[in-house]
Amino acid sequence: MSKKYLLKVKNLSCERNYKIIFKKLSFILFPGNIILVDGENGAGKTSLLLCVADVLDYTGNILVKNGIDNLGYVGHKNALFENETIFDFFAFWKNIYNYTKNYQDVLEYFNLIDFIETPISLLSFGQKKKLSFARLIMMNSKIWLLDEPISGLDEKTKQIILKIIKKHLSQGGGVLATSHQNLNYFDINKTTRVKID
Amino acid sequence: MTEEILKFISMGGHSFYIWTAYFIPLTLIFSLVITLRSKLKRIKKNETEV
Amino acid sequence: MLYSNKSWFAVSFFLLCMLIFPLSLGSSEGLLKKTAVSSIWICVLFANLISLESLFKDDYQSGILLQYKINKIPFSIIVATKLISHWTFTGFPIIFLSPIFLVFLSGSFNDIFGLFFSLLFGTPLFSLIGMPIAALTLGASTRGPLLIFLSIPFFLPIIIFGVLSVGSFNSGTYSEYYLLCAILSISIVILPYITIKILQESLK
Amino acid sequence: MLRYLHKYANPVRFLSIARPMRKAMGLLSLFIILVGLVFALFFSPPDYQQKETVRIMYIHVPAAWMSLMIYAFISFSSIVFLVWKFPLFLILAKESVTVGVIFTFSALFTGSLWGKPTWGTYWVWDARLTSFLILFFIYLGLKLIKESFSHSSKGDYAFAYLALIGGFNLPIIKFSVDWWNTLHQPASIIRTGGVSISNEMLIPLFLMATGFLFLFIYILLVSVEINLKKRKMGYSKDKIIN
Repeated sequence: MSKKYLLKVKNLSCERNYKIIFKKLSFILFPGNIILVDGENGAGKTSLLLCVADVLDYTGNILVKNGIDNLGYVGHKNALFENETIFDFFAFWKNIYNYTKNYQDVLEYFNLIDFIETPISLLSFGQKKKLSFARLIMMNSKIWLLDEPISGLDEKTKQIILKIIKKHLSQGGGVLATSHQNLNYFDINKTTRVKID
Repeated sequence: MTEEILKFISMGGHSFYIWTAYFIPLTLIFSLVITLRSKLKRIKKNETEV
Repeated sequence: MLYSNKSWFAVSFFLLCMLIFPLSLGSSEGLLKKTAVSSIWICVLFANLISLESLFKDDYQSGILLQYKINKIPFSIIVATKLISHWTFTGFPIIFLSPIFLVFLSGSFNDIFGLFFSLLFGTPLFSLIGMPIAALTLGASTRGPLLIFLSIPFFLPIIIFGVLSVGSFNSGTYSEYYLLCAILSISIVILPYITIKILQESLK
Repeated sequence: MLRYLHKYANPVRFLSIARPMRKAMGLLSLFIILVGLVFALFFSPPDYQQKETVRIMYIHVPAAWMSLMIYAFISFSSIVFLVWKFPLFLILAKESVTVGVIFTFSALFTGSLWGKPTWGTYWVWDARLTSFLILFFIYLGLKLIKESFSHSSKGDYAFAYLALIGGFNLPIIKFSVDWWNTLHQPASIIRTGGVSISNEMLIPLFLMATGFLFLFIYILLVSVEINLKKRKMGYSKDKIIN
């Protein structure tokens, strides 16, 4: 296993609300690979992502490849300021991530160019999801943590987001995703499944 | 004898203040004790059943 | 950006509260003159209570706070920004509006400077003390009433010293101002730190 | 020291010590309070100034002491919990709140009952009563925050931090209320300060105070035992029994 890993998780255990959520999980994320976290509702899939993101307390080792200091995260909550326009959104996060390129391409890719002056509270669920992915692209991180990335979306939006994920993988990025739907869209050889029970 | 008891109860004319001052706090604290004890008993019973 | 456009709500609420006092106490000038300073301080309290509720709520509920945490944006910056924006939108306008209200409530003009300085030291304290309590109640059921209930006892010393300081300003003793400054300087060191701790805990 | 604490901060170990201690404390406190009541009502002499109403003091003063002591205890345990993360200390702090509310209420209630024959009114805005009223509200706030996070560790931290801030704030409140009172003191009320307490009065006072202290320890031990058992059952059976 001397290959270069992006993320190495060893004997990860997590306790939340004085209950053990999962015990001794181990997996390794290689560049270009995707790890799918399976498990029933309430099994602790989100908790796993939050442990990796260093939000929750955990025991065990989480090693992130040197040089990666930022993890991308898209969660259940879209983390958007509801009373701002898309323009404000981009202006704000552009500064935070030092994104120097023009964000028009991103907007065009997500079909959001017509809505640039629309308040975010008026957008649909799919559009909000697309916005969180747009932030992910601006962030330019190697590792993405995706919590139910495509659940509840229509077919068209789903394809757009899957395409983005595939592009990220092809560029040598890694994805850690949870889903209670079967995500069979990825190369079997590059997919690892982790089961939480 | 009864006069003495009545005199004791009247507390020099301040019977209302003194007896309520003793009665209410003690009732409160001991009712807490009793509820806690019954809770503990119920839990112990449940525990043995399990 | 970090503060929503509901921010002017607190000041307008402050103005609205002003109405209550003449209408409930009667418009007799003697009584209003006596209670003018206390009324203004009560209105400051109300304005702060109203604005506390939305201090961290949107960030917490929409998940932005979590996003900040994952993106390793230091919470000290967030707390500092929140503190400054909260004070600029509730404390700062009130300081400059209060002399006008002293006129409305037929208070004496001698109190203007005393009131100005007491509000200058008092309103940052309101924001500072409110912050950890607003952070504490994130995620609680029935948050609004809980927040008000918890924060009023903590605001009491500030109101006491604030109201008393106005009286002592005229007599030339400034002891309450020194006390307010002392509390302010201690709070500004400790409370933001505690708020950061609580916010990090609230995400778990 | 820390290792020693660790050993006894373990809930299971705690229970093995707590159970015999609880029984002893229960009996002891009941006995002492009964003896104290006998002394307070029969053997202690009436005060030459306050007459029989001085007997209210034997409830009022111990209750006031207890409510302050319990608050100090809550703050201390919360700090220990926040620093060393011993869950036992959090349970101790949380379970003391209800007792604290009752003692504070008792102190206020008996205080105002004592005030009526002595001062002529049930309530006076004097420094001690006012700061106790604020203490009562802080206790209620702790109780509210304890109950508004259901079964979540988030609420535990909220509780501990509130107790911590409250602990630091309490002296400031006390100081500010004293300050306020010296400036606003109405002249008509003369406090009966500096009453020399005779030995006969000291005995029931002391007895009631120790009785209340033991009673507090007893109640704390019972409620901690309930709490720990509930948790244990919550783990194994995944259901919560009220």
